[in-house]
Amino acid sequence: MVEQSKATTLVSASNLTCIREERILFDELSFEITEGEIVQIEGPNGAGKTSLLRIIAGLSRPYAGQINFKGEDINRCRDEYNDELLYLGHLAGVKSELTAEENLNFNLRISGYDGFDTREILAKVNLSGFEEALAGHLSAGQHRRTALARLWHTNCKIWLLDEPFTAIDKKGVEELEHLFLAHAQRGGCVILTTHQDMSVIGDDILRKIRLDYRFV
Amino acid sequence: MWKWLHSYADPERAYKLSSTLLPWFATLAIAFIGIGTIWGLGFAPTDYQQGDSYRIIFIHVPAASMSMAAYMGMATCSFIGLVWQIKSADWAAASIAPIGAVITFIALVTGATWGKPMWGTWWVWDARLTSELVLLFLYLGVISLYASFEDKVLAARAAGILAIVGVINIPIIKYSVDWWSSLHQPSTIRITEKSTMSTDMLYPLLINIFGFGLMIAAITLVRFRSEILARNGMRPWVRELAKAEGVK
Amino acid sequence: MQFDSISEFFNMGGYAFYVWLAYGVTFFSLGTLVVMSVRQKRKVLVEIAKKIQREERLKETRSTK
Amino acid sequence: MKKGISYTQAFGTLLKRDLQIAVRHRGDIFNPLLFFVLVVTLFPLGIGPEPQVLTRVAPGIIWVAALLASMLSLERLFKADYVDGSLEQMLLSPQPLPLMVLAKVLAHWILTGVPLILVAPLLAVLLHLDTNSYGALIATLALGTPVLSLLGAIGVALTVGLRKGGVLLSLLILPLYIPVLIFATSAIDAAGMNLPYDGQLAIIGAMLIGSLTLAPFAIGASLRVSTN
Repeated sequence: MVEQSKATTLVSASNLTCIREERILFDELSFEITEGEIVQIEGPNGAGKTSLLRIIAGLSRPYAGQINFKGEDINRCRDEYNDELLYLGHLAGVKSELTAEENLNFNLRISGYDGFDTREILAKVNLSGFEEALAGHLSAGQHRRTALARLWHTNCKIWLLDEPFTAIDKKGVEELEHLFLAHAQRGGCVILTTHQDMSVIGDDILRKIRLDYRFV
Repeated sequence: MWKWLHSYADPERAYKLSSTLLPWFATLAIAFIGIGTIWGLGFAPTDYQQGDSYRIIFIHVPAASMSMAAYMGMATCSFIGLVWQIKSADWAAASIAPIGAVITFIALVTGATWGKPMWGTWWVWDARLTSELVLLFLYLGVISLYASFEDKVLAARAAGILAIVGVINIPIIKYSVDWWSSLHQPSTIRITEKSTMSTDMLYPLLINIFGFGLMIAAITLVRFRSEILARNGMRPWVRELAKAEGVK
Repeated sequence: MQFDSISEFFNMGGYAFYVWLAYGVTFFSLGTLVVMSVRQKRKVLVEIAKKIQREERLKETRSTK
Repeated sequence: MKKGISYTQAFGTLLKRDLQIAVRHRGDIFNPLLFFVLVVTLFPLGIGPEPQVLTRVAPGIIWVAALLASMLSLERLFKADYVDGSLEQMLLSPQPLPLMVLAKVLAHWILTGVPLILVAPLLAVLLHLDTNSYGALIATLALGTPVLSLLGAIGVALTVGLRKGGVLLSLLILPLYIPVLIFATSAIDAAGMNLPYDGQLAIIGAMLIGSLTLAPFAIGASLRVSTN
């Protein structure tokens, strides 16, 4: 904890409370995430991991409390925050009517990037040769990779990844882990949920936020 | 870990406040509506043109005027809830909606039963009746949108947006319907627009309008209390109440 | 009193059906609304009580595990 | 890795994507159009083929059918994006949300509103619409259908997260469509009687400007609620 105060805080949560269907998922949750951190949110099904991630992203509104980006409420600086934010949810955000290339092109452009080579990026996620295949015809893993490809071309500092390893093979998971480490070293942060064990990122680097299933 | 639940006493205060206010509003509402109705039905003079059928006015006009006022109240609460994120305002809006719908329904039915002896038909596409019908649809839209969401925090926000969109549209709808009906039916009997109304008719009418307002407030308080309880089921004070009540 | 007798009052100058229909519908629907609103509170509390019981059962089964 | 996308470019990107998807899914364009034509052809069968009667009711029939067709097609405006998660990405992009919403509504109008306008004169012939009224019919549809798309999109955005949105949607948006219906049909009626109808057109134009400026914000706010 002493080390963390040296680095700049990117995202912080203060007194978050989340209530779903009159059930408290978590309350009074506060934490700070600084540059260079890789944080795993863990807990059993139904504990509110996805809810927490969506609250951090600003997609859901907490019942009480707030998320701060560099000390400012994200509802006040949404555009700046979104500029630094890369969120990949359960749903990939990949259109099955479009090709892998068109999908990536659209996703990057709508995030504000210009002048990139989609083929080069798709090659990094092993989708060479599938550039012109409709996403609907790709396998589950390839579909997921199409969404993940954005991670290879981004200068967002904050990555929020909900179960990024779903449907990805072992080798792919390792590649992703290396990518996360590199991103953290560059001064970014990664916040993710996963039920899979990670091999490259050891427990010494990984910080964990634990959510427990609550009865009330 | 229950710290915030105890320090966050707002809903409890709102609950207690509405419990103290409720008997006052209820008594006053019953008194006003009782006096106004008896006066209107039994003691107000007979209208020389419409005979005794005009006595429907004593509930039709209060219902019609309050139906619009209730919508404005609901939309104001929704607006407060959306902008300042005050949850009690959301709950109040949710409590008003069904009451407003019933009042609007009453305005429509009494309008029709008045229309039959006066115009010879139950329904006339007259501007006031038509906009009242549209208002009923707006209410029903808000109610069913609120009911459709499982998560009532979201439900309140969605219904709130709709209520506000409705408020912006009400004047436009009203204006267009007025214009449309003047286009299609140049002359009908205008019932409420009498040149002069004797004070013996006016007083019971005003009393009933006031009474209807009080009654809406009273029923809103009743529903508001239940809404507070339903939305705060996880708080200790509600649990105490539930344990006392639920075992019976 | 505007009317000479009770039967005249009920007759409403020949408009009895319409006047009493209007008043009947009004007070019937208002009454229903009030009754339903008042009952709502008890329904909510019973539901919460049931939920508390459910949660307690859940807690028991989890703790015995 | 520079970030160099202007608002116009973002708008264009989204517009192009939606049009591209629709072209690959051609049914989405033709189904509402077919519905529009079918509803209009049902009316003469229901009320009889006398030309005078049809002439009298033609503006109303065409406009009510257009209203229903617009509502029917709107239902899918945000649905696919909601289901596959692109809507979330849209909400999280650094571009202003009302702008992107506007791009989507515009794409939808190009795909469903414009074909409607093109087919309408044909249906007007079938319903023996006054020859004087054709100009008014086209003008009101051109100004009015975008209003329908914008207002309808609010209702769609509110119901996109719900499983049973269909009937609810009609309850939410049909009351809001009333003013457009009233002024559009009266403009066509006026044109049929050789009366000036620019007043009605001006009002519909005002409604278009009003909804163009306000509706995107309401749609954006509704989408944030729905994706919560």
